[in-house]
Amino acid sequence: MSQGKNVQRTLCIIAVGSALFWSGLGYAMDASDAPEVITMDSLENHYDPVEFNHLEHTEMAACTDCHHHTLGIPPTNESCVKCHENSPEADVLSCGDCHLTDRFGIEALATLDDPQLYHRGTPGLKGAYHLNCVGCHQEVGGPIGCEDCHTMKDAGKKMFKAGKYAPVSKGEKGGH
Amino acid sequence: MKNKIINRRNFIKGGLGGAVVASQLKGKESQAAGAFDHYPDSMGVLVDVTRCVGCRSCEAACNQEQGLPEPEKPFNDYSVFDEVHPHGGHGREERRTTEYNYTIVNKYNVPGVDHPLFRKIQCNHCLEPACLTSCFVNAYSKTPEGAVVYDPTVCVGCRTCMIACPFYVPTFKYGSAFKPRIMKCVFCHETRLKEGRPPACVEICPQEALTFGKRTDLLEMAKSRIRSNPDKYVDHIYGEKEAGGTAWLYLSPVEFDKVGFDVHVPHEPVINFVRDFLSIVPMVLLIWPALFTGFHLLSNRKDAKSQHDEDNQEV
Amino acid sequence: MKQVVNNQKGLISFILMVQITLAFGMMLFGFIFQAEWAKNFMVGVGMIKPMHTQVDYYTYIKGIEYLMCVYYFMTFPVFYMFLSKKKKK
Amino acid sequence: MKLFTNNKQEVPIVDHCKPDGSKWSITEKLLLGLSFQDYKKQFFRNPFNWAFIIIFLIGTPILIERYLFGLGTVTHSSSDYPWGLFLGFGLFGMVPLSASGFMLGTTVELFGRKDFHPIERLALLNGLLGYFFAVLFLMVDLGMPWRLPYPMFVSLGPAAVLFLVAWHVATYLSVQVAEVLPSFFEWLGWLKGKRAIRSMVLGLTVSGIILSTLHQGALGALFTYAPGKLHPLWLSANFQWIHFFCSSIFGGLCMVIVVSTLIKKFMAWRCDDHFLETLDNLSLGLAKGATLAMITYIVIKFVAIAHDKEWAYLLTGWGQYYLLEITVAVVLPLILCVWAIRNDNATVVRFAALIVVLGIIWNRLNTALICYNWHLYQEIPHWKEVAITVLVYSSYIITYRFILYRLPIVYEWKGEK
Repeated sequence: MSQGKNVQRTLCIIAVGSALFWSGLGYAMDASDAPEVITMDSLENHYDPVEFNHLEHTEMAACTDCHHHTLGIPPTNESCVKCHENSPEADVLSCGDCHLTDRFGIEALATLDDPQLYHRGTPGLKGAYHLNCVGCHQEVGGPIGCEDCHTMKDAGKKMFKAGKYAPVSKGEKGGH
Repeated sequence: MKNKIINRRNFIKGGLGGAVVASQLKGKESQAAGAFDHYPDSMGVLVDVTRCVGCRSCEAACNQEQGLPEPEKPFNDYSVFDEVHPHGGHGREERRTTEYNYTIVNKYNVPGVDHPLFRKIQCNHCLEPACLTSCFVNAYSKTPEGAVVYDPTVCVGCRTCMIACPFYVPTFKYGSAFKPRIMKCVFCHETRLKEGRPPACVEICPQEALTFGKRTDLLEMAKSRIRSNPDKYVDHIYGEKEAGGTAWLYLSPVEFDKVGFDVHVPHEPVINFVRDFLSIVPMVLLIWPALFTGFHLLSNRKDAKSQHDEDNQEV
Repeated sequence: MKQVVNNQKGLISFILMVQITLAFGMMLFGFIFQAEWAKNFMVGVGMIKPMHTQVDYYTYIKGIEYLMCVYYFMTFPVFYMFLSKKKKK
Repeated sequence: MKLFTNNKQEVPIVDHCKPDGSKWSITEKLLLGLSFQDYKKQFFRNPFNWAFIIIFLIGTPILIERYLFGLGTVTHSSSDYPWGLFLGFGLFGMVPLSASGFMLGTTVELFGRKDFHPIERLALLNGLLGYFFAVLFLMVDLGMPWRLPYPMFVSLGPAAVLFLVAWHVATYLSVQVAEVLPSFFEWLGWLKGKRAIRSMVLGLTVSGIILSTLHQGALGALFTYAPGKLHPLWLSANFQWIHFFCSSIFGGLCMVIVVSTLIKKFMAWRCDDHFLETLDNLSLGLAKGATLAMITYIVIKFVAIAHDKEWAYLLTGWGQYYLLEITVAVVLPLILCVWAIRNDNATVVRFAALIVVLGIIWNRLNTALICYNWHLYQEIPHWKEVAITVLVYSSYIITYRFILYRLPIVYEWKGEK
């Protein structure tokens, strides 16, 4: 994936999670309506933002591979069909609209107290990305190493004890 | 639960004799049956082995959060998975938690699975912790939030907790002569869990292989994952029953022993194995004095008789 | 000389026995008549309190059991000595 | 020692008064009536002392290393094997061999079998020293030995088995000190103290039985914390404590037989005629008691296997090892003892007792080390761990000998009692 090579930043670069942009759209979409590049920066603490070439991926995968039922296309998964067979196109489209950034925050966990809630195991945004991306990349042979997509920032290197923070001595490991 | 406590206290304070008796009996019934509620709102983590990709982010985050010593190799060095770890000719080959790391991810190449599987190890934070019950200075406690925490200021360094832990979790700072202590995962209790935040490893995990939540919710989630993907998971939640239940729960795509879990861990709290002896103790303490004094009186009947004849004041 | 010592021992053990009997009597009285202070006492020493885990429960019951044992341990010799003395005819 | 046996007139002190009627001073009593020069001479003449000197020269620096640089530098104790030789041998091995104190205390004081009196004090001393050095081994092994009183006074965890061990060792050690004190008071000439202890003897003996029962049992019960780790054949959650208690009975009795044999062989000058004359019969008597415990032990060990339905394990390699242990350590000495008792053969009894003593240590090492983590890997103790163990055990022997030389343990005090 040679992202960043022929990227044309004519379209606005949208940070994921900006529901505002999509909320006004009332018509069925196809791939051409989608943004070309999406910048993902939810791991900005440790990694530089990732420029996700959306356009390129629309050529390799079906929309529903990522946007499960939100496009108005009937789902195929048996358990989804039970409820969503006739679900119309969703108001929201971006991943961050359903997949919370702060998945394990107090508020997010409190929503589980609602016994009516069906989708209890919805992964957070980071989880959704990685589960989907890495899962697919494993199947099609895309890059799966962390640093294949993410460039580590200084803070990341500090945490991973990598780069200039790499351990010099062999640590103080005894025989145990 | 809080309501329950308050209710019970109110009953008592209310001074209604009947209410007191009722609440006592109620408490007695539930406790005698061994039905303890285990802090129903306590938190846990669901570890999904199918999701883990072995990025070691959790190890790195833990090291930073807990201020642990520098590792031998950077955390993005994946050669550690293939290292063989002999301890000077002895010791287990697999990596395990040590006094330098509270958590470890190990790689398993399972026959029939086309990609390696990874398993995270750390303290499972039992509902009935064996370390706690084996500790003779009460250095461990189970917090209402679900963590099993350790107090180094009272620890004597007897290491019985390491004998008792069915998961081989606690480790000891053998290298320290003056300030040794037990080292083990504390669920980030002080820095995070207390405030309701997930531990560092959960927060960093990119794959959401670690799901943080109330243990009761997690069990439900785990069951629904198994139900909706019966081909993907083995129908077992490791930690639901193991050692009487643990706060950390695991789902695996293959039989658990193939990814390094000890499947022989008994499905009841370790204290159940010790209970028999513990109940004997007060009986010995209370019965032996009279029993053996009685034996003495019986076996020295002749002496007693002659003494009695001489002078019944002397014993 | 020895006689005096024995008499003293007898007196001490008698006083102790009386005290123990009184203590038990008070408790019994309190429990039978559901006296407020008996409840307060039970809450105070933790005889009535919520338990969440079996391990905490064991720490608690064992603590009380061993205290009772220690108490009995101190009483038994006194009891035995008291038992062994006969009034001089 | 040659000095004593060769020159009969220098037979060591058994009385407050010298042959000329004047009193021995404490220093003279300590030096066994020898001049300092003579004492030194006899000390270096003894080859055992040279062995001890070598052991101390090697062991002491290693012991200092342990306290300066931590357990990690001298042991192979690890996260998988928290307990090594110090506890496996020093605590679990030495304590059952020290059950002799309460056994003979009970026999003589409680049941009034005065015929065992000549060996009672030896049994009490054996108990005291065994426990004391077990505590020393514990002090070597504990991570923070300076916190030893914590479980008693600072932070109490009453549900723990080790809590019982701590309290029982502490109280039983005091009881045993009190039980051995009369011989010390005789030697010192402080008869008031002796009388005070004698007046409590029944209480002390009964406390001894209680504390021993629970303490020997608690050491066994410690392993019930590791149901998944210790091999099932060596672990019976229900009966472990009684296995340990029962085996400590014949272990303690046989230890007295072994020790008395060594005393008769190497320290005959110190024994009085009464001790030497009755020893054969007493050994047979002790062995008789031991056989009762041994045959019980064999049966309850198999009842435990039946109880946990572990017969299938007997067909494995571990099972063969288990049967080997039972056969060599218990069945064989049982047969020897029975034959010897029926034939009044004290020599064979002594040999059998030695097997039992080694067998008890073997069993405790099996439980604490060899069959622990049976599904993981085997741990081999560090050589420095062995050196420290030998060092502490040597101190045990030296202390034992030091006391036997002086206090009226195997001889009757001739002065006023």
